[in-house]
Amino acid sequence: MTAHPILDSLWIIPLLPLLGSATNGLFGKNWPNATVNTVAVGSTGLSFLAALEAVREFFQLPADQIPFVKAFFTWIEAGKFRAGFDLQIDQLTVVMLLVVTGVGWLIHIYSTGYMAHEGGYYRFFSYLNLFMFFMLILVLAANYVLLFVGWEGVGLSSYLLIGFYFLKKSASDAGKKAFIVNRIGDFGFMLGMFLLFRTFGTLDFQTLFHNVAQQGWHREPWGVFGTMTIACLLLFMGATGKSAQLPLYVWLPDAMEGPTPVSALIHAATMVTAGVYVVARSHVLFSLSETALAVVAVVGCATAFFAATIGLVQTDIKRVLAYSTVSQLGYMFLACGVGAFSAGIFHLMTHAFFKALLFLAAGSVIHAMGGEQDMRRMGGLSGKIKYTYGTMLIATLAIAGIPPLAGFFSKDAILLGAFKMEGGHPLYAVGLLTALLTSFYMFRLIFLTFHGKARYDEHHVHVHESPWSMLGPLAALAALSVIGGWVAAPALWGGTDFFAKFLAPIFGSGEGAEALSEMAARNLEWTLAGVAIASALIGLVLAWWMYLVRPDQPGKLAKSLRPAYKTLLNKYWVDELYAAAVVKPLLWISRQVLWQGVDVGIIDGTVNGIAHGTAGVGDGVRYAQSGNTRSYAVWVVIGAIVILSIIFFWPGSHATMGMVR
Amino acid sequence: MLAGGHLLSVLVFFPAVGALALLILRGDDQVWLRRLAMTVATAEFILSLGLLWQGPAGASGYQREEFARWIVQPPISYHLGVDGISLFLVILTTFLTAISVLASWKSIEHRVKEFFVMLLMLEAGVIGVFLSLDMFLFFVFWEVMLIPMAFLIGIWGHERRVYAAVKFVLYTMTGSILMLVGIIWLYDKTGTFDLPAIHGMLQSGAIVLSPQAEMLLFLAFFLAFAIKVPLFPLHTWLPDAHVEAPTAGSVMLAGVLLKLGTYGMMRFCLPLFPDAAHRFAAPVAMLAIIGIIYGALVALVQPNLKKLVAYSSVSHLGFVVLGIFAFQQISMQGAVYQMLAHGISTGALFLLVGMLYDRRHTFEISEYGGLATPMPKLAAFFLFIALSSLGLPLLNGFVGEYLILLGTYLAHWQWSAWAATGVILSACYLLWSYQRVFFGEVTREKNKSLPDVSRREQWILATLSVVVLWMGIGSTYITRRTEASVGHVKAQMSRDWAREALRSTGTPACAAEAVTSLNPREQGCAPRALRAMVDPAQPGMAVLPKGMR
Amino acid sequence: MNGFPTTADIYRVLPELLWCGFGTLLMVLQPFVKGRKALTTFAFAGAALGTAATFSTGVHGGAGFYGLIQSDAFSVFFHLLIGGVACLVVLAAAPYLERERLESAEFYALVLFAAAGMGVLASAQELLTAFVGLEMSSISSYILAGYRRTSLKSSESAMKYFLLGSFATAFFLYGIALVYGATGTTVLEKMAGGAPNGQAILLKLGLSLVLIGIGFKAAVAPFQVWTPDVYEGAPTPVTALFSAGPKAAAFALLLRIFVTVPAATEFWFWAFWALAVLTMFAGNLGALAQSNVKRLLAYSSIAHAGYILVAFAAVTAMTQSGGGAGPAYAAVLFYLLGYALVKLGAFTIVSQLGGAGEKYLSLDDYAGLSQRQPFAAAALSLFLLSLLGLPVTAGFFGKLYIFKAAVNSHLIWLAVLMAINSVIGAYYYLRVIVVMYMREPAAEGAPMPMRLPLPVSAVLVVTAIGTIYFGLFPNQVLNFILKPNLLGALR
Amino acid sequence: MTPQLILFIVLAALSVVGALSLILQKHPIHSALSLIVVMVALAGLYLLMGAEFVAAVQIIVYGGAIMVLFVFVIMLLNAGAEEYTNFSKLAGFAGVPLGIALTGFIAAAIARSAGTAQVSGSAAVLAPTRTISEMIFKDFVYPFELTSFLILVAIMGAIVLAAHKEE
Amino acid sequence: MVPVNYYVILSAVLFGLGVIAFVVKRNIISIFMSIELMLNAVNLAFVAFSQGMGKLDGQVFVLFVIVVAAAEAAVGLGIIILIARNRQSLNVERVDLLKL
Repeated sequence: MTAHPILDSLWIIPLLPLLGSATNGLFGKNWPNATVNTVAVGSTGLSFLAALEAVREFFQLPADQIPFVKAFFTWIEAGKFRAGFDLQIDQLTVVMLLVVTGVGWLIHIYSTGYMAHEGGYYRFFSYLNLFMFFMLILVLAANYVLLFVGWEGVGLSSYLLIGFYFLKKSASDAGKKAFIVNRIGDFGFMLGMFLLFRTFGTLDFQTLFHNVAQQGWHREPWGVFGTMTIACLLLFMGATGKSAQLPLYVWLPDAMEGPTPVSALIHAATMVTAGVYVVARSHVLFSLSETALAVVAVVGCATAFFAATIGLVQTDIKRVLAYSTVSQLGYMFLACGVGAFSAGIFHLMTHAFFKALLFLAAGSVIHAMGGEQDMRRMGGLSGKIKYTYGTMLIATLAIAGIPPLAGFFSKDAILLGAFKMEGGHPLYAVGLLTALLTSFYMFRLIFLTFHGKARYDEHHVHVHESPWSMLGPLAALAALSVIGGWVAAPALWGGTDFFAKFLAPIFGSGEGAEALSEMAARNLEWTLAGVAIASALIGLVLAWWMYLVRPDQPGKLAKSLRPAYKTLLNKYWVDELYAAAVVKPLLWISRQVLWQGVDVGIIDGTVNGIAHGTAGVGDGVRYAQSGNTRSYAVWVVIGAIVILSIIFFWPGSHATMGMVR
Repeated sequence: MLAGGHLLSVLVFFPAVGALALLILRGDDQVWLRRLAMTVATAEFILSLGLLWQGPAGASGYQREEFARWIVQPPISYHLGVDGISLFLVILTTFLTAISVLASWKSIEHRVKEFFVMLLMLEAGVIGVFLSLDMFLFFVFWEVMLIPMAFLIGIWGHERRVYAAVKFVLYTMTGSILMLVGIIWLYDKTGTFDLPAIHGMLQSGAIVLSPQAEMLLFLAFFLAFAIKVPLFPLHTWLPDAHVEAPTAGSVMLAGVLLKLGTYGMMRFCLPLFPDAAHRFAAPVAMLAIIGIIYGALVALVQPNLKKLVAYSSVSHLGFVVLGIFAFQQISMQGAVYQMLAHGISTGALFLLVGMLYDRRHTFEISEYGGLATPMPKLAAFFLFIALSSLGLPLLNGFVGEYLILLGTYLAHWQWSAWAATGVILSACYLLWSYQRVFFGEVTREKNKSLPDVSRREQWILATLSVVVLWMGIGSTYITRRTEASVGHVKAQMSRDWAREALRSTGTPACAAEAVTSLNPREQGCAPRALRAMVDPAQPGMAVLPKGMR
Repeated sequence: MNGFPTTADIYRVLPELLWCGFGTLLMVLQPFVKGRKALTTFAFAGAALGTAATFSTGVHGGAGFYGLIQSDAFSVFFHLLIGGVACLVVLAAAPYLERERLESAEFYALVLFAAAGMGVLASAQELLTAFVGLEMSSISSYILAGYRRTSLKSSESAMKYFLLGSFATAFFLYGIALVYGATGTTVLEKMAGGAPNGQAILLKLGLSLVLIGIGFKAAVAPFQVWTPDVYEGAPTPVTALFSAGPKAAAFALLLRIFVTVPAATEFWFWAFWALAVLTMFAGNLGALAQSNVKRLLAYSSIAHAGYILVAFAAVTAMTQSGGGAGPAYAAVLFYLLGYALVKLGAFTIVSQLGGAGEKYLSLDDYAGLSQRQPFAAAALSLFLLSLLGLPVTAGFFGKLYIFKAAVNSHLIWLAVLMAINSVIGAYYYLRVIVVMYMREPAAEGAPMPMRLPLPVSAVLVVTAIGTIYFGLFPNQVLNFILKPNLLGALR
Repeated sequence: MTPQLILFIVLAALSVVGALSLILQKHPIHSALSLIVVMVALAGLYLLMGAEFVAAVQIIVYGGAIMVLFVFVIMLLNAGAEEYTNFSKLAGFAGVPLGIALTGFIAAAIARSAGTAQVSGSAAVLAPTRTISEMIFKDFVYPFELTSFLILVAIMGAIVLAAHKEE
Repeated sequence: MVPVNYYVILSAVLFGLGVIAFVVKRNIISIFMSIELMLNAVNLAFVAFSQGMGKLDGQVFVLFVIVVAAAEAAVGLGIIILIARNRQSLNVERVDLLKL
């Protein structure tokens, strides 16, 4: 019995969900829900426990054994290329592992309640477990190829889950869209891997990063497009696809077609953060290219603001959350971009808590409203579903960045990082503005949904609180959203800045750490924190004023700035733009030019043309065959003359001609 | 050991014997016809597995050879041999034949006897092509296998079957006759038809082909293979052939026959005419890339499901050709792997399409829709196979594509970049067609009551799915066996590769590295030599790693 | 003045003598013999005996009759070939004559005489003897072509064949006259030295006219015009004879002229080049649009003459560049062998399916043959594939050797043209196969005799087996025809 | 201008004229008669060359037997004057020119050959007939025997073809 | 004394006239006669050469030619009769059932 049984058989953690998925998928069709639950929730629960155990063992490992890499078997091998089924665990992985398994497990539990009355129950859980499997592969992978497996795999499961209600065209469209947009990102990701392999001859994290250190790559300054920059940008292209950043964010809002738990798990808590994870994982490379970092920061920042603006006017409760997710992901990238990786990961974690909570709560609301998702037909629910209301309020406070909840610390850390970075002030400003917008639209959501007078007809819709299977997870996540922040609370708030220290071995001794030392920094932090809180409060007040005090204001405002409003409402017409600029032309060209034109027209045309031509000549030859003996005789004479003239008048010694040596 | 020292001959002729046995059977007794055919096919498959026990896995030469003089003048010998490249292709053939027999259990009613006879003859011919090491023998089998295939299309096909069959034969024949001229010309220069012997002479420089001659020879061979693959401008026979062919025919056609082309390129074009191969690498790769994108785009807009799959083959085979003509160990191994993977998954796709056809007698996508409701199992299988075909990791499609792209990238990043778009497009056409066929409400009355997969079909599909999964995870089992042989092919080119590199770049060190070591640091450099050779004005040196600047 | 011929001379021409003798006997016995079977047996016996007698010529190799004829491996090969053809034609014709109610005796006699004539051509070493042999085969052929007196087509084909045939013969003869004038002799070996200076041009002219005469017999474009008409009109077994026999004999003579008169090779290369290309295209293109099987096969036999000419071009090219042309001769011989087998088989089937009065010759009558006559259909497809030149058939090796000869003498472009032609050919051969296998029989499908008469099936079995056997194991034949001194050997 | 030459010119002219009239005559019978003229003229030329035997055979076999056969057949079929159809464009337009071209070709080639040998008119140079017969029965016995079979074939052919036979 | 070439050229002319006759005439019999004309031309050439070279075999050939001509005549006239009987016309141009 080895010292750390689970670490030695790390594969057990991802394998459990896979088994669950297989079992449900193959045999679950005729099983009662209870059985399916046991399998699904059981398997994920077990893998959660396994993860906890693994983490416990991890903490006992001596520093020199970290990261702990375990090679299981070689998956692909050709020439000098080897991609193994190697799992590794280090601080970063630990964070992700806990988030994924924990939140995932909670959401499984929640789903048992939420999906209880849906068809294809077993199918749903099979997919959900499958997702868990791939997500765990993603975070545990010890090389880019295996990571890519998880990467594509989660894409697949999201495709399946978004299209879960496959009878609805919109659903299957959304699924397809998600997969294909992700593929576009993966295109870049693959090329990035290729370039890395070509440069360093390996794709294993440890060896690769080690080689980077070995070969002493100097940091490529801004504007230089060296190998490193290009590799990083290509990887980041993948990240933008997976984590719904500009310009590939379009799939995420549509992904809300899927069941709410899915939105919570995949499209808020875990999968969409994979991009951030990859960037953080490859920080060694990124930090060697200022350009790449800058791009990441700018894109993240822009996305954060952009999505937030759209979020302002959405009326579908889930879509608001979707855009907020996009926006928050932007934050994380901003963090990575400014080099505050640990802050990014920290926000990733907290966001997982409160955003999952938001979605689940929203789900509970929808559940209560009998499937209604439009906030304009809600209102005044606070009294009827107190429990849901409570949890959701906590989550909102958290995301809006009201201390001392989780969101505050993470967001504060990011803004701090942005501010500190040289030339980062514009980023900081935009970030701050975004924070204001965030708190505004979040509270808008709260007020529209739970306050004011009921805007739905009470006879048909009889609002009811959700079952405990759903409320339990809410409670758990609420708790996490409250206390989750303190693991990273800087000394400033009497915390130990544990998180940054914990991740220090990976990201280098954290940004915050040395900043603590002197006074100026401390004052700066105070001010920044104050500003942040202020902006959050402004947003809150604004929302309160517009939607509770003067409910007619929004309408007026919308009228007064109609164009802006329309633009936001239609999400800047990006989807339409893509359709008009890419999809339609592509289809047209393929159909009219390539298929009908080249294939049928030119190529087959030529071939058939030759055939017909030959046949035509054949007819000609036949007509020499007039059946008239006299003409035959003439033919013979002609032949005689031809032969004689060839033989007599052909120049020189002939045989040498017409030969190819 | 199975069948003593003559396993190869047994493999080649056992199906033919089975076919003769079938001929003896009474034509109307269909049950026994089917059973006998199935027995023969299965036995053949099991026999072919015997190859795996041969020799040291991936011994660079031929693991197992058989030799006998056949014709005195010109000296033509009966020379069979199997190496890592042909090994799995043979197994693939036997496997798919067995599957096809099973697949046409019900769907073939009239002239059952002839059908299975043709199928088995086809198998014999194809295996012969894969195993023969005597060019002449190779050509003989190459032509022989043509006829049964034409009959399969022409007799048991659909409406325009005759047109398709004739088109198929004429296309192939055009190429193969020129190849015959090439073979004879080569014989005229070397005095033998024996492939290893000719390799030896060319390697040792005993025979030196004039550039012009080598170019013509290369083209003569390449054209035949390119038509078979089919490479971009020569592909138009494929859609017709596929759409008209019966399911089993399509399976064999896509699964095995197309591979003959790529196999031929690896076996003949590259080792025999390295210089010409290098000279033509760029144009060929261009065609391959065009094929990848073009095939995918055309597939995207096909209203006919089977045609869609056919064009997807064009796209996938483009990857293989690209991998071969990147001249990288990795990419070439990827190419070999992709051949196998494509054989399985596209074969499976055709089976599925055939099953739909059996139920509704149409290939029009618009006729379907919402089939997931009446036939969930079929839908599940279809999705699984489609995913493997679009190269999802852990399924067979991924390994090949990834290796090809990776290897190609080492040599020519632009090629790889262009080709990689095919990965996006494949997702587009497969998922879109899948959505149109299986998702949504059932629109047509007829489709409401379609039966789900029968037990037999379920077994077929399950088997294939298992293989798909296994190939996706246990790829090393195959790649380790192909590695040495591929390396051998590459080694046979390297000599000239080095010369070319020297001539073009004049950086001996780099060129030498290019040949000797496969270390990726130099990997980047050899291609530069190569690229400089192909077209000196190649952009994109910027991304070359520092190590080389 | 020489002494009288020796018995060895008699042995050397034994086959011809036997054939002529049996021919005469047939005519003499005819009134007394009742029943066709006996006549058939007798004729077959005669043909077979003559073929067997080739052995004696082999034993007594060398020049005979003061160098008028030459018996060597070459002539042996052709005697065997021609004799075999005669035997098979006799067999194939038996049921046909019965069906058409035509006299057997004369028919067989004529076949035997024709065979004798061809035999003379194959071994003739002197032009006038060759001429007599040629006339012997031709005149018998004219008669055979018109053998179905009552049929318009038959008589017409006889007329055309006769008129044009004698027209060409006149050219041939005039050529001989000029050659004689140039060299003072008609014995090929004596011409080997070429003509005295000043007369060279006469020799050139004479040989060209000779070539024209032979080209006509061998259906070489542009002298091929008669072929389709005559082949279509003549009774099908006769067509079989035409396509197999005279062509072989004519090419034999041509070849012999080449080998023994080097003067000939010098200036004929381009003539052959052009004729080959012309003939291939004329045949294949003409065949494309044919709907009458007999006619289609006629065109195809033109095309094949073209392929053989490719080998001749190779011969000339090689003998020019001093290389041994042996393989090229071998190509011609082997090709003729495979070709004769195949054409015999094919026409036999056609004659069988033609039905009384040769009603069913159009392609549509063959629709769905595979169901009604599986054996015949299979055999016919085998023959067609052999004509197409697919492996494991004799036709393939024939084509292969010609390709090889062409490539050996660096006539790559000629080879490529030949390749293109093979593809064109593939199209119409496949058309027949497609019709037989892939088209359902017409509703009022031509009534087919459900079982083939014994002699016919015998012919088919022999030809089919031969086609495959020589396609798999050409060795013996090759060993035989690849003798370093194929001509003038056995001396 | 030796008498032989004059005689030659006369006979040559006669033969050519005969040949031309063979072409120009509409009625087969006239053509036949003009052909006979040609043959007689040729016989004369043979005599001029001193080949009496051949000349005799020419007159007897050709003039006598073959041409009589022709005339007989013409009578039998009482063939009228030929109708001048012109179905064959090729022959109609190209026939004569091409024929002339061919003639010119051959004649030119012969003229260019250095055949300066003189034909001695005196028949006494060699006693041909005996020698001829010896050659026929010794040197050329084989073709000679073959011709006998040839005749046989011809006879049979004539019978087979012309024989009335109603079934 | 007449040079051989005169005779040979004359034969060439006659041969050519024969060819022309063959092409020009419509009546089968006449056409056949033109063939005979060509054969005669050949004979003339043979005799001329043989006399020119003082070799006799040329004249032997002439005899063979004549014999063969006779044989041809028999068969040919037989065929002509056949044609005349089958279709009441001797016009060669009307005998074109077999074509294309």
